[in-house]
Amino acid sequence: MSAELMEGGVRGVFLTLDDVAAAVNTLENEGVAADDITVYSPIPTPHLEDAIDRPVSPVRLMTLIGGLMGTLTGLTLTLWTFFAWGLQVGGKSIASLPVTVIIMFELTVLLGGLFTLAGVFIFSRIPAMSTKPGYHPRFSNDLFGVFVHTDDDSAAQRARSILDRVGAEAIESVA
Amino acid sequence: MSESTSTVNRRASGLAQATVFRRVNDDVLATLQRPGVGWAALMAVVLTVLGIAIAAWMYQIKTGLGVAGYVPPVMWGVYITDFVFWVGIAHSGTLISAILFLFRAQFRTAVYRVSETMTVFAVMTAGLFPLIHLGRVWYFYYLIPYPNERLLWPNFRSPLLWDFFAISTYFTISSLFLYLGLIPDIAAARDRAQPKSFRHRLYSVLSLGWQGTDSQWRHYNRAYLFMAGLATPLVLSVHSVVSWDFAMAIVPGWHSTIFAPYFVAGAIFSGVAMVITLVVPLRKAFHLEDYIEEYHLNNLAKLLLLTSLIVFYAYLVEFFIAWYSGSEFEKAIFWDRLTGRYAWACWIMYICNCIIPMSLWSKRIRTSWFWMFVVSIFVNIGMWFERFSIIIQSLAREFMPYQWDYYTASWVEWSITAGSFAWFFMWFLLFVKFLPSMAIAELKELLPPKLRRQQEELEVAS
Amino acid sequence: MERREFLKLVGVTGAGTMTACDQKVGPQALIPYLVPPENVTPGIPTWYASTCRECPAGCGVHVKTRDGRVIKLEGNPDNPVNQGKLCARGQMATQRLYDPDRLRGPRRIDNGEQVEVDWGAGIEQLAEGLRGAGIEPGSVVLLTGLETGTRDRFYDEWAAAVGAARVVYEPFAHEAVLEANRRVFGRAAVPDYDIAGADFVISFGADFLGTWVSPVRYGRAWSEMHAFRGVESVRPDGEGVFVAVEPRLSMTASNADEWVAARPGTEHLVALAMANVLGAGGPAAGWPPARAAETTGVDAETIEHLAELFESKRSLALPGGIGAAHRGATAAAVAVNLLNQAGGAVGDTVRVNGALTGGVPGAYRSMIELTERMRSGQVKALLVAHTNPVFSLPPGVGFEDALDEVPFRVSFSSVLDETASRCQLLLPDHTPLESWGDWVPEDGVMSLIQPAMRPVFNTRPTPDVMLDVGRVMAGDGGTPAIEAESWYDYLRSAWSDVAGSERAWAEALKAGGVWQAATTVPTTPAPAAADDGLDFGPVPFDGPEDDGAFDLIVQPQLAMYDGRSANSPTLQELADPVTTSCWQTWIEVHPDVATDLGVKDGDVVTVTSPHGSITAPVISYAGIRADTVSMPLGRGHTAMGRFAKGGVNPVELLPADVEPNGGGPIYQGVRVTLTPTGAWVPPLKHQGSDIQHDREIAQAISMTEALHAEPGHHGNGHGEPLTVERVAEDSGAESPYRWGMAISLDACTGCNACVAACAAENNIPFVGPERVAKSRQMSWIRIERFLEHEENGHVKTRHIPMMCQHCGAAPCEPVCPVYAAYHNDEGLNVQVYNRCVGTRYCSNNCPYKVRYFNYFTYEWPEPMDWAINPDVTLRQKGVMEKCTYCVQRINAAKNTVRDEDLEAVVPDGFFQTACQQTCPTDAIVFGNLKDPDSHVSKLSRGPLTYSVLEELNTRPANFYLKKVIDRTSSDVALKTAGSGVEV
Amino acid sequence: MQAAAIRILLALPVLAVLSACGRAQAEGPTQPIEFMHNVHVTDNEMECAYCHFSVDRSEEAGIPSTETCMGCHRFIRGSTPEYQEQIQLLQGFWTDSLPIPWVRVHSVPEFVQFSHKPHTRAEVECVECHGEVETMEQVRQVESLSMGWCLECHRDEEASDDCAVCHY
Repeated sequence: MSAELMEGGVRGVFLTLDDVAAAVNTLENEGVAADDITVYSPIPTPHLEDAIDRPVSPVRLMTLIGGLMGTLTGLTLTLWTFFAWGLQVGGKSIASLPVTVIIMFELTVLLGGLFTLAGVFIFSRIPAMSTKPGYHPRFSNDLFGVFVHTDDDSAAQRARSILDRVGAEAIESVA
Repeated sequence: MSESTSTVNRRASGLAQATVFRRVNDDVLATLQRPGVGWAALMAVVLTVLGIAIAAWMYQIKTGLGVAGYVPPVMWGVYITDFVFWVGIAHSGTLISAILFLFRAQFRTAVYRVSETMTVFAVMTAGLFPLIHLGRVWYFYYLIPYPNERLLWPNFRSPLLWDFFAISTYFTISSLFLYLGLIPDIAAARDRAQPKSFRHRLYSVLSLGWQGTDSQWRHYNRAYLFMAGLATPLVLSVHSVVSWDFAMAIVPGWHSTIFAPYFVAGAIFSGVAMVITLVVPLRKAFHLEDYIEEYHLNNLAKLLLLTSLIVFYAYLVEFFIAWYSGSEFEKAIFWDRLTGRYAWACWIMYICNCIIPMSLWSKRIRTSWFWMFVVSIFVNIGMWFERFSIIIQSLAREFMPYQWDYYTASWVEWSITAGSFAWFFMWFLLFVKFLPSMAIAELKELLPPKLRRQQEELEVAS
Repeated sequence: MERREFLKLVGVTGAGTMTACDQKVGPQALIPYLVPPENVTPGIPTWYASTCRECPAGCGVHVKTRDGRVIKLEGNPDNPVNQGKLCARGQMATQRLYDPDRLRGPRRIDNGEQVEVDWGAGIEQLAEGLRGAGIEPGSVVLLTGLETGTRDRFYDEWAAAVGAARVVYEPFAHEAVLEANRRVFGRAAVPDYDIAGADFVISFGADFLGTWVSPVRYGRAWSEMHAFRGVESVRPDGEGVFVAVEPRLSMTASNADEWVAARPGTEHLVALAMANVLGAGGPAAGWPPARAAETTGVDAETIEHLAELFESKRSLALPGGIGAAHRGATAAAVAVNLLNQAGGAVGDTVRVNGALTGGVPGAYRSMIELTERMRSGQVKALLVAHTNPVFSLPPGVGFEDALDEVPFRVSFSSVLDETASRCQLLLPDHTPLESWGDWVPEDGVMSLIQPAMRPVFNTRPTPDVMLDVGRVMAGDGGTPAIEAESWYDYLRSAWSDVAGSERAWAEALKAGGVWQAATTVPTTPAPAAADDGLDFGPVPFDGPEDDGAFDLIVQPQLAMYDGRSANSPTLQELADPVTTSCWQTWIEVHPDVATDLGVKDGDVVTVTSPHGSITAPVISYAGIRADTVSMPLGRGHTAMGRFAKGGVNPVELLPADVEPNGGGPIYQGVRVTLTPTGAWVPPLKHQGSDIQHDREIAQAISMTEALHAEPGHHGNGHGEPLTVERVAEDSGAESPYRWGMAISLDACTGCNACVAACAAENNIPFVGPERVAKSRQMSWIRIERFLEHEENGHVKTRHIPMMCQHCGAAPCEPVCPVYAAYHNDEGLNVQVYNRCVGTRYCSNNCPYKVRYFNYFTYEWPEPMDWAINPDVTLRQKGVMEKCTYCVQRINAAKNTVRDEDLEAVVPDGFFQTACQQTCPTDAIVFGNLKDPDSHVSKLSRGPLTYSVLEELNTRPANFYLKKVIDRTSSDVALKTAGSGVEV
Repeated sequence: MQAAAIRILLALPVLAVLSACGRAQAEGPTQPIEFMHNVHVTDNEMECAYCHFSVDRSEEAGIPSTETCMGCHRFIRGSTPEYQEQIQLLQGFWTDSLPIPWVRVHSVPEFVQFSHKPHTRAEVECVECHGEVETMEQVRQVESLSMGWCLECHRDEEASDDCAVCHY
């Protein structure tokens, strides 16, 4: 269960990705569950992934499945239609393999691509109707944010203190 | 003490970065301000031309393909020329964005959004021509493999069907790739737009509620990587398939194994040229001088020069093979290409594609916005005529001397050709006004030199 | 008659003919017969034997009708004249039947306005006019075209009865030949030339394969004499040699082994000189080869060589044709007769018995006289039938103006031609396909004409009209001049002695006529007096003598003949065998001359003769002497219909004077100057490049090699030669058929009959000049004609019929994205029109370029669409089409044999494709390559076999048999104009 | 222009499939005379080929000539007023010597070269394609007559499935 689904918590605002990484690591060391932490970033975060170890995205699996399905569809579609009505053209054999390869390739790429995108949608929970309270418009602009989901005030307090300690620019609780 | 200073420094640099980030958002999203008179005027022109073209097409459908200039044995004319031309344009887009992404080429960031959109719109344009050139377009669905009451399927042996698959795949993938890249930037646009305003609603929908959380970025980065991975072979394959429309035929002048690489190179060549043609005015119009700089231009120019050389080489090889093959028909075709009734088209192509680009050896020209614009225009023209002379000249003097003849395009073909440009620019104009034409997030990730310098200055200042 | 009326009477079932043009599915009218006609089953063709009247040759035809409509003509195999073959014009007779511009009923013309009248009124007015014309002899003139047999007799009788003088006029009446024969053989007829029997045929300008006397019969005969197929040749010895002596390489000359390009008007001197060599006296004595050489431009040893050939072989010399009708035409024809006599041909290859009734003695002179009488007001009433003098007479004759002097003018023409439009009363006759009649093409052959369908319009047989007039004039109680109920009764009684009984009559109708051995006609040879008053010297031409001027040859054009066919769009679009141009009147000039004048094909020049001046586009042609230019007759109509408008009429350049001895016209007798106008029009040439560019499309082999060549396909050096057996593999293993063709280039004369037949059979549309200008003509089969320039300056022609090759490995098939083109079990390359989406990729990929695209939805003007063959789908715009090997006939044949036995295989020769069926020289043979004994297999296994563009390995099913050149006997180089004789 | 646009719309595959399958009719067209096959075939036990005379000889099944109808209806005036009315219509056509403008019920597109003969020779029963006409008061099309429909039968019966059998 990723944090975005839950309301309520504390949000710390940061200036750089390094600060964010530091913050996240400290939080986790202090025993905050990884699932309760959400980072908001205006830029792609390949480094962050390494900084705060997170599992590799399963999207690649989707790509694989899609690709394979494509290959298979290509093969069956061409071969099957060849035999559905064996019309002879150009003195060639009814079924011609080089042709199937081309169609297979195209469909591999097509389905592969579609599945990949589907993957992104599914795993990163989009399309979403609205942004979550933890989010702030400036997170798409110039600032980074770390949102810690908290169930009760004590937890909130702890999060605040940690965020403060790692030098958040601003800390506010979100309901 | 020291520790505190270091924190101070880090904070300073952080603040500096934030300022620059803000600036990026401001500058890029500024392009989305409400359209000015110039934009409207352009749009008006474009729509008029498009209107004429649509009328012409309707007339052609009603009356019959005879209103085009076809003169047997030239059964393919300007329409297919346009088709190949636009598919070619469509190429460098994905090349720049996908391949250069995989190669981690930095200069890509500033221009890849433009080239990707160019790709998508160019494919949208190219895709129309196979329909326009059909004798009975109202039966185009015979090409689609779907279970039907005739129990009859399309013929997968036909290069035209490969085309059908290649082009539609290419269109889907490049659109998705473009859109994927757009999502975070649309989110940025959303967050800036007036709440409850039309644009806000529009962007909210388009951004799919993107928030840039760590997990979103995680999947996003993966997906982007794989999309790039898929797109790269696709780019190369699509124009190869297009080239097979010709190479698979026995027509002398078409039937050649070099066509696939030759066409791909040509496609990238024309594509890069078109990118330049688009970027130069865009940069001026939207004051993006700080983002698109000489070194971008220089790199593009180098790419142009390289591909020009490859294309040049391909031309020479064609002649060599024609001579080496010993086939009378091949020899005759290429001799005629140089000296025959269509020689003018052939020479235009040599001058525009081989001679003029040689000027790019000079850095002065490579880094001159004006000259690069001029050169790119010439290359576009040259590449159009390359397709023209390959397709039409080869057909005009095929195997049977009895049938030799001379084709000239009719007003219908010319207006539809003009219309195709209108169609392309219509979409492009819409795009620059409604979607960020540079990749905000990635610009921030890898700041262009100018802004990096600015950031450093800011740090020092504090 | 209105279409609806027509339906009422005949009825039409099925979507075939009714909704041929639209493809919509849904409710349509379904009109049954009121009373079913005898032996007519809807959907099954009914055939009527009749006679073709497109020219005086009178070939026998079988008329194919479907649902009461004539849809095609085919030669009647039993008829001795054409033996089942037909020429292009015969094939297109349907377009004259269904001519949309035909007169749809009787008309009166009041000061230029056409007023419809009913037949009663029309006949009244005619009778009135005749009464008014008075009775002094010659005040009434009945002017008809050439008629033979019963109709001829009827006209004479009727004319006599109403006190009218009868004048017969035919533009191509062979006056000179008739006169010469009268002088030499004592009979004014075209003798029975035994071309087939001769070993050596030399023609002095006679276009006997194209337009002269009886082209189809001569074509067949020529092929028997000359066509060498290696196997199954009529003359396996290959001894047949044919030499043409004429200034222009006409279609006929283009099939000669040697073309001797004598100066215009001097051809006969070659004949005389030859006779001289053979020791003939009389006029020949004065013309030793040396002297002839100077005048003719043909060197002496050539003449001597020809003479030797003529003597050593069984020979035949043919006298000048229409194009050679000059002021010395009679002398020329006599000279040829003398040659025949000297060479012992007379009575052997030249037989006066069984002569052809192809001509009219002194026809032209009689027109001059008639014009004179008209001008002097002696003619009070002029009745014109089946001839169009206003168009075909030189304006100098003044016939048209003289018409004004004739108070009462009546036309029986079925079209509103130039002459008819100058008449006051139009009483249109049926076309031959709608009427009764007969024709006597030669002694002993009586060919019947019977109506194959109800009249399309409200027309009436002229003889019936005349009978009615007779009754009217006789008044109540009076006895009409000719006592016959109707024209049919008259005909019937005329035939009483030949086919009296109903049975015999029925037999005759079924057979298409009665053929008897030619009755011996007494002839009185008077060779001594033959040359009385003849000047055998070179012929005078009007006009400037200087080098800037050219001798003009005005010759009949194959498709147009004398101009009667000009309103047939398909014939208009037919490629001229010589220039491949169409739809216009061009002027042929030698390439060097074109260069001197600085003109290219299509540049319009003003052609000026002492008698007139017209403009025409230039077409440069290496097959004409550099001091000569040539124009085709038959186009340039000012009336007659929408399709006849194109071109100009070269008779405007011709002198009015009469050839003094024969009384014929002067088609060759003026010198003209050419002045470029600066204008350009599309040359409308079907052919792109006139030469082969060494592509070995039309191949040839010397007779010496041909005689010793090993049987079988020799290939082209690359890979395994394409044998019949290999091609036979290109069809379903279990299928008994692999359809294919063997086409003999040595037999093909380029007459284009196949093209017309194909158009008629397969509903191939005409596209019109503006589209021919864009090479969009649709002919599924075409005759490619290539000029071969030899080192010694000779120009030789090769004709090759080109149509879909039904390749075993067809490049057109795999590229079609929707399987519209594919290869079926019987080896056919099938094109499925309704599947075609029109990518035109197949056409790009067809190396033979035999696929044709429908750029528009082409339609025939009502009622021409009645000739549509319901067995062949009409093609919509955006669809590719091509030769199908007449798949409709293949399917019909298979259905027929299956009636007896479902397993039965169609036997060889059970049916023919349209092109094969009509080919006068049997150049095209179609059949089953899987049957080793089939005619096609045998021919294709012969020694001359090759495949076009074999190196592409398309495995074509069309085998071609090489043209055979360098006949053993003609090895001495004959001096021809070739390119650029100094003038 | 408009027509063309509409054409393109119609060309959408979905519609194509529908239009193909939609050819079978709920009720046939109204004929100039309310000819009742059921009366003739079922009640009076007439053979199809009596009126459709050329069905086994020609591609056309043949529409009876008015004379054929009159052969019986000179004498048969009809048992009920309705029948009489219709038969008088027929006699009207006959006396005015006008052809009866029947409305075609079954038709294939013009590019299909269909022939009855081979089918009757192969002993295909009329009902297999025309439905139970003998029970119909007003003849209607019961089968789709689509290409797939033809093909399936051809393949089941091992008749040829070569395109050139019907399309040329």
